[in-house]
Amino acid sequence: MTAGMARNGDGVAVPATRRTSLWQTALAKFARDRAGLVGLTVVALYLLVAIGVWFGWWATEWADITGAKWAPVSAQHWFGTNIIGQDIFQRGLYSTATAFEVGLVVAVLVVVLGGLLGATSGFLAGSWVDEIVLWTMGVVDAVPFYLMVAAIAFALADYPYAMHVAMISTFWTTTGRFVRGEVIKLRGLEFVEAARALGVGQAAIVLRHVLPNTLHILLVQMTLCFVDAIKAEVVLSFLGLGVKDGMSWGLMISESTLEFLAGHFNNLVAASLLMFGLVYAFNMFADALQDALDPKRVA
Amino acid sequence: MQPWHRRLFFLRSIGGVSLACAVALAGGCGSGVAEGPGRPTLPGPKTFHHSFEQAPASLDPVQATNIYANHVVVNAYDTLFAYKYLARPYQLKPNLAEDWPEISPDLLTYRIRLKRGVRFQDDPCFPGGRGRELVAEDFVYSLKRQFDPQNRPQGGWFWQGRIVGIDAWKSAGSDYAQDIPGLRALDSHTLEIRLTRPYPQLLDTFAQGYSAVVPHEAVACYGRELGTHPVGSGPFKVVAYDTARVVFERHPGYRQEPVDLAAEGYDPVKQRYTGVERIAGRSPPFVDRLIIDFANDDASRWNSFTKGDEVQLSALPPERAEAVLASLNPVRLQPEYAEKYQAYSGPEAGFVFEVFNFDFPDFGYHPDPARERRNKALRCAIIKAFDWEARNASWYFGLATVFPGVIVPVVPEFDPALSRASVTRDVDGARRLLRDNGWTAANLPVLVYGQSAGVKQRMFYEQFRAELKQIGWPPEKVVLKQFATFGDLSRAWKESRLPIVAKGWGLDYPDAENTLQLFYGPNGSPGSNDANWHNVEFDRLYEQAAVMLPSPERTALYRRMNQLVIDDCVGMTGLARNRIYLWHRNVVAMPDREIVGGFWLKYVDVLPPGQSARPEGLGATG
Amino acid sequence: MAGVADEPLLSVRDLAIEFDTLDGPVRAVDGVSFDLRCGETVGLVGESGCGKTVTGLSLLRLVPEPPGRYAGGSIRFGGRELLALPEAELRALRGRDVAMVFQEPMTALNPVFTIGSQLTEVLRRHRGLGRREARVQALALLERVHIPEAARRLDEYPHQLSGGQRQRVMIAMALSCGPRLLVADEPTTALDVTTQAEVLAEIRRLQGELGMAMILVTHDLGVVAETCARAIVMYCGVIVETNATAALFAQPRHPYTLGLLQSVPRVRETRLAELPVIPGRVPDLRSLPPGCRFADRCPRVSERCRAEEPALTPIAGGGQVACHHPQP
Amino acid sequence: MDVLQFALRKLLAGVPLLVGVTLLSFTLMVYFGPDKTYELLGKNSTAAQIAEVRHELGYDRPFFVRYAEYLRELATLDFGHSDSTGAKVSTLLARSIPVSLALELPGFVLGNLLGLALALTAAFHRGRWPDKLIMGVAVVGMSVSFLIVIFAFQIWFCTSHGLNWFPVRGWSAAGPLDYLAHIAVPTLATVFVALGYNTRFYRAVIVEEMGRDHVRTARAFGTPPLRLLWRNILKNCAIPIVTRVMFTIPSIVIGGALLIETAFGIPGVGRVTYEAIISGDQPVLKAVVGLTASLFVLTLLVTDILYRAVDPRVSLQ
Repeated sequence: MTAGMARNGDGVAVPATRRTSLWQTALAKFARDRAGLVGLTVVALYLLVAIGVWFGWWATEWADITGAKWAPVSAQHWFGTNIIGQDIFQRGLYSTATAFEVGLVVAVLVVVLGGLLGATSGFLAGSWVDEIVLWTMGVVDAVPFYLMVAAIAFALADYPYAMHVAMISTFWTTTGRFVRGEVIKLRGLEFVEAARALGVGQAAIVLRHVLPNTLHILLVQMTLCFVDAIKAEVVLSFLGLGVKDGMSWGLMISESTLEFLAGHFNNLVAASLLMFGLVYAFNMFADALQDALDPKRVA
Repeated sequence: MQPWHRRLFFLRSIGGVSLACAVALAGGCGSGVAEGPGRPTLPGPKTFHHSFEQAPASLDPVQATNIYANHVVVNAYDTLFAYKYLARPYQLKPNLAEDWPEISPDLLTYRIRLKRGVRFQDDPCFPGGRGRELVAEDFVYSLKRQFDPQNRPQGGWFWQGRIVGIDAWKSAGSDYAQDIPGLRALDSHTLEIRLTRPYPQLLDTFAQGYSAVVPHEAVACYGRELGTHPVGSGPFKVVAYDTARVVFERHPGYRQEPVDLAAEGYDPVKQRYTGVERIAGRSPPFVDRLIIDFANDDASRWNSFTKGDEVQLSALPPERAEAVLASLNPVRLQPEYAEKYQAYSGPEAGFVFEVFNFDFPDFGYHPDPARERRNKALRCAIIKAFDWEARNASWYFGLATVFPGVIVPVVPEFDPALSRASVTRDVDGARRLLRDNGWTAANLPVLVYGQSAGVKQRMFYEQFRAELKQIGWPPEKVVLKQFATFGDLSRAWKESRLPIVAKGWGLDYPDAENTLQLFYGPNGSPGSNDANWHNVEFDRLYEQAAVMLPSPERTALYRRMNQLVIDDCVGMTGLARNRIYLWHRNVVAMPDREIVGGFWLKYVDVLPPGQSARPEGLGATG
Repeated sequence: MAGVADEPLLSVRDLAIEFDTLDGPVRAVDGVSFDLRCGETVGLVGESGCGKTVTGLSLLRLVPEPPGRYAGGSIRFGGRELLALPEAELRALRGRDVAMVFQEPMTALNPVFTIGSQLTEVLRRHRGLGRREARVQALALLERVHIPEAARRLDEYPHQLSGGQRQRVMIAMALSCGPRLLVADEPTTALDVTTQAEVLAEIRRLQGELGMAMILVTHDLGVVAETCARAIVMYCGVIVETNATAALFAQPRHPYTLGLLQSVPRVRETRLAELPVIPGRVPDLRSLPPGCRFADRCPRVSERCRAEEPALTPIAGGGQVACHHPQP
Repeated sequence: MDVLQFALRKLLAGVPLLVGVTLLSFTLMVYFGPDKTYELLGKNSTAAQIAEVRHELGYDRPFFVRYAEYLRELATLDFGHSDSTGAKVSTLLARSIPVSLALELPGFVLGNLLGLALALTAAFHRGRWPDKLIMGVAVVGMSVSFLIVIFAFQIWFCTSHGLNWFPVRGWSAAGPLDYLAHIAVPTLATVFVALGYNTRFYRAVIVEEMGRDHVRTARAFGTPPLRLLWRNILKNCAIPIVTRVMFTIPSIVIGGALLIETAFGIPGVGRVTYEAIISGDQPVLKAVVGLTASLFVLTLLVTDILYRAVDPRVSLQ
């Protein structure tokens, strides 16, 4: 067979080459995606703002009453002030940090939880462990999202991270299902068989051989989760189930509902724009990432 | 039940007061639909479309716990007494009762005669579907329902320990076949009520939805669903009810009682602009259909109101005050609004206040007297830091009244001359107090501020935290704790789990006793004394005043008690909102839901669109 | 139709097809020219990626656009310029005058319709048959390609058939309207060896019976040897050699053709391990060397090869080769 | 017959799921859920009264007794009376579910059809400007918060600050015009927000299907575009489309549209549910959650049967 020449050099080391080539081509693809790069740059700017908030470089007076009620936009108050005289610009900046905190915590934990459970159940597909994980996913998915989140938020009463817990416990199933499917594909591959033949333990196989090969899925899921978490925060905070401590765009938007009638939209506009900017940029970034990491996608 | 009722009085028996029951036959009942002189022929039913900011949970009178439920209940049902439509200050008048009761000299026995010919609304629960006549036994039955736990009643505390034998009846298992000695129907139209001790506010309690008269047939027929399917003898019959709105239709069999404006307390100088003179001599209700929307969001309610063809009467959202009002006192609209709307402004019958919980050794009572003194300084400093005027400006747009103490402006005992020091912000004074008593940023306690969920509540907290920061209280030591439901917050109060309790209180009747009982020692948690404040002198004065009829002596006692609350820095108090109602010009109404409750709704009339109820020559505003 | 009597059925001239990639346009087919007469069979041979499949697809103008693009040249079929033909006329032509058989019988048929439905659809569209007639014809077609229990198969779905049967269905579909040209793109690659031989025999037989011209796109020189009168060898988007099959096999002139021939396993003579293989890799189409595209792998490479791209020139014995140093 | 057998087997397989969902929701929403006691107390209450109310609400009974009771209620579909209004839960749901359906179906159908149409347009012009424009706008739609859309549309369409064309709140389906007027803005908001997601989803599915070999085969046999679209693309996309559509149904029927219903004051099941949550009305909560779970299991079953209807490769085994 003539096609043999292309296969030269390929050996048992399938995962290594596959991985490097996947990440290398992904990086190359991503580097050429203008929208993705712009998105990433904007996200990085937001992250810088968040870091500044965490280190106390700016937005330190977000909780203070620094002006009159509903002061207009001015050099001192870039977005004006709110109903009790707090600076909306500072609150908007401060909320950026909250958004990253919520987005990152939720995205990372969702990916960890979904990745571990999905990989375990995929690797042991057909066993009782798999059955239990699948059952859990089914149960979680069968309860409408807002009901579930509200219930968890209430059940955890005044636990400050109730919202995070609620989001994580509902979001992980999507990642779990993806990873499970991929792992079922992977576990039939030769390198896993080889590792098994060498007597490597199951946990080690999952952690060292299988999970790393699902990294591209995890990364994409993480970006999607990040965006979902930020958007869900807005709605949950509006419903009074959201951020307990500090300030967030969701709180600002719900705060703004107190001001519509009086014709003041500064809070709404500030929070909406800031949030839209981050979410839009992140969506562009996530899209580019997906394109880059999906071997099937051709630009 | 209040422990405070029980402690004071011994059961006293009274001799029966023989009464000649001269029974006046009520005028022809039944079919009449009031055809007032100016009643226009409208296509379709004449409709009044009203709006509330909240939906009542249940329409069962035993659960008529808030003004929203009360509004619906008193229009679907009847009460023995009611508040006069137009009289200010508020005055009672007989409603189902034919006249004022006969009261024994020791103030312990009341004999009340009911009007004849009052009929329940037609409903399938009655034999033949036709509403039968309301009799005295119905009232006895209805009040018993407040003492039957199966109904989950919420108004029993008005009569618990006060009506002879009512508690025993409940502990014996709430058997409706058993009689209550202090609550009897002497004949079909005469009631006798015997009290364990004088209860000056008794007749007020009979003007509450809680005491509205329910026919036992309806309870038998609908059971728990009575809460969504009222069957009463009131001016309107509920035809549809859900969480978004309630729709009433006129009760065609409602008794004919032509309006006597003078008897309703009409003040031509202040009230003529409403056009209520148009209803004189006619029998309510005047509209065929009454719709009340429940919309807890001001914006959509206001939008609906200003659209023109939806809600016709709405409270003015404070946010719109600047745009709509030309002046507050007297209330006057900007010209473009005055062309379209009428307005009325009045103080709420209630107030908002925040008290410290003395159960918490960090703020209240402490085994160490020195620490207790320092705690008082702490409380007084917080009170000085608290900015009522900022609260008023931010949230009530300056439309509220800030007043010292706990006697609210709407009651006759209010003292306008009281010193305002306790509601005046004094940052320097607060800092000095803290410094002089050894309080520093390091040793100040953590203040947990409990609130129900909601962005407004959250902003209250932010405002409070920022104000405390200005007297040197570290912001991280002011912690918000929001409760998902009002029930959970209420539970925290009743279990004495919050160091500071911020709440509002709506008056049940126009008497300062109703707010002073909030500080009566035996009313501590789970009672209404959320501060768990125990002051010997206060308690003694309270017990003394509770059995007194209104008098200057009683007012003096009330005011002394008020001063005690202020002097011990029990809390930040208080603020009474002013409600401003706006309504379309073709609506004839004097809307005031304070105290009057829902009784005003049956007097509302609606003119054809484009017409104005406002009498000629009054000018556009005023 | 018609045209001058000696005009070829198909005439491809300087065909160039580009694909847009992240690194800019890439020429998958770069100046390909060949003719095909009625009834003639030609094999289009090369490694994967050499442009043979794209060339095959272009004959029905099926190259996906975008990312593909016809960058130049012409394809004349039956006297008409396909690259200028409106879409509606193209549709009338596809399946009726030019038919195609694809490589993957597993996926080339629509999985949610029955075999009968898919066959009759073509018959009804191109031959204007009624529902019943079309079904009769479809049955006849299936029998013609030797599908057992043809009547039952008509109501079955593709997934219920074996790979070989599906490919026969494909062939039946392709032949249903009596096309003048059949493009068969690796029709047997996905099948097992026995089925390969059967299907190939079927194609040969039918081609002979119907007298249609055929282009067989394949990487397998053995298949070409058995089926085609003439072979065209492609490398990196260009034709490097073309000749009558017998001549090509007897005397390959391009070093690449030679390499290909040497790598064909002759089962009885050579064991697989000893199979000679052309050293080196196919160059990246995105960065082709300036001279001959095969230079880097060529045992006979010279300075000239690296500087100047050889043109396709006639050689003795009837063929053409693009090489500065053809094999003697 | 095999469909019936299959259905029964599937239903049986749904039992563990049902148990799981009810147990989870019961634990979270009922056992740890909000306490209604303190909302049912009068202004002045005593410890004895608190105990009385707790007993009336059944809070003093053990966990598993209450859970078993719940299962019994679910099995008999008799959820008793609301703790808030005293209304029969079945009446409450029978009244509010049709409202939610009437409110949401137009938006749901429109959002999916429009999404499909846009996705087809984009997919057929893949890589060219219509695709880029549609997908760009879709991402914008996905990046705007639903809340903001609701507020903006409400202010714009329903108030005198904007066009003031439609009622700002309330619900009426007295006549077709009345009905249309009340659902117009909610539908618009729903469609606006759903469109981005739908378009992207459908485009991805269609693009994937368009790249399949059988599509190329069909083109090679001269299939006209519309026929290609129907026979080769849509019919083959049916599984992901059916999945997406079907799994939205339980949340529409029972979940309602909480935000829309709250903002527009529509007495649908979403609002009923949310009010039940925040007031701790456990009978209503139990009914909603139990019914959702049952509906979910039912949806799984119907979806599986539908799969077979749309794809001959799927067999009922």
